[in-house]
Amino acid sequence: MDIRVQEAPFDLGAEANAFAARQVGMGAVVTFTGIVRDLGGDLTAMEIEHYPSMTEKALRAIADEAASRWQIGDALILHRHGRLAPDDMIMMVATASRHRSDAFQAAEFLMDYLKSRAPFWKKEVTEAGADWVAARDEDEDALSRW
Amino acid sequence: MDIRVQEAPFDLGAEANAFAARQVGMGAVVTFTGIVRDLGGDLTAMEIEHYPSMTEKALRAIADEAASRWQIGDALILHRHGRLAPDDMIMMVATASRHRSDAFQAAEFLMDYLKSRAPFWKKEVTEAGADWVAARDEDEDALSRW
Amino acid sequence: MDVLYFAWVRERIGHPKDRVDSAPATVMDLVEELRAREDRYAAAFSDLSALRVAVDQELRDFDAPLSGAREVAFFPPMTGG
Amino acid sequence: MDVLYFAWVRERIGHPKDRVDSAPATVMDLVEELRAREDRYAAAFSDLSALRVAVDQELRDFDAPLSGAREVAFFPPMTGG
Repeated sequence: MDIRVQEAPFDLGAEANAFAARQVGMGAVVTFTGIVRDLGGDLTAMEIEHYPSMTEKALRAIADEAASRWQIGDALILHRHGRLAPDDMIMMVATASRHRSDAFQAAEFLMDYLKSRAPFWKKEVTEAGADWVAARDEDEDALSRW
Repeated sequence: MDIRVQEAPFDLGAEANAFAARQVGMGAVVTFTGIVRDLGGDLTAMEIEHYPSMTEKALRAIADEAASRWQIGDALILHRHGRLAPDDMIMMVATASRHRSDAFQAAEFLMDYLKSRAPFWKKEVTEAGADWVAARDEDEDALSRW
Repeated sequence: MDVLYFAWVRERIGHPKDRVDSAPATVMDLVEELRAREDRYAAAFSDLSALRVAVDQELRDFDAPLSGAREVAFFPPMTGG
Repeated sequence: MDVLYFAWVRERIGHPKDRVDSAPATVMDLVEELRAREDRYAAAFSDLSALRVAVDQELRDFDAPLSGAREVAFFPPMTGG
């Protein structure tokens, strides 16, 4: 398990290649990458606050839960905090498994839990001001399927 | 839509980065990569045969079907043929969407259809001989959920 | 029309392609004609549940009509991905 | 114990951290104590359904006991990913 919380940008391609290269006997690798969207056309920045002493602990608990539910050989969770620009990559997860179904499901599970159970908060900054992104009911609802 | 069938290796990282970089307004990018597994510990090569005049047509039809079912901004299907070694990457798909759920579902759909509806056949070569990989019932069954 | 074989169907028959100039009405009629050719054809087509067929590069059933078809391909269930 | 605030809870209260040396029995008792401090606390804690709480870095309910707790954090629903 590789859990990283960092302010610095990351290179999806380099991370995906390194993750795939260190797998042994895994036939399936899934990655998910989240990117800052400029929905209103006026986004200046996305600021991500987190709770440092809790974050890695929460991410590790989510990854351990995924590993207990699906046969995954490995998982990566990488999440940025601080000030991001539109089109910047916010975070990524990667999972490896012998079977594609386990790799997909574990990655979706990680994402659903990251959305609503990891201590990150997003704030959208536009010229008109700044607003905290509200949690969406459908993200909370997504947890009920697991 | 980017559909490629090739004998040459590909670079997952470079493909993932290029795919993510060309998306506009997509918050979610999912990739799946299939890797040659050496299940018995004695695999010399994996030979992949395909039906050239049908392959791209079939892959394009699968990608179009995915685009009609989910809101995806883009999709990539890249599949190798010829002689591969253990740990070589066989194929990858990538999907981009505004929403993570669409990106995940479209990628899973592409994979399920690639497994059973795209004209590729795998042969495992060991020192003891060579055997065509049998289609698995569970791969056929996986189609029924869509 | 051209008749193509892939994977173990190709190996069992011994070559990748035949030319058929009769005009079988359906895939099944073509199969019967091929089966009558030689033992290795009969062997390759002995269990149709183990075979798939494409007509002009589209997957079809064995009762599909062949009028106007230019290329028919026989192969085992696909194992891509 | 240390009491931490994040996102708009931190902004509404005006600082990221308080020290509480009384010994509230539950999270709810701590909330009542904070509400009584100043209007901005009362405002921040006016709608508990909009808040989440972690005790020693684990998500808990508002009726969770606080005996032995060293750090309590209040924040809105999380929006990671």
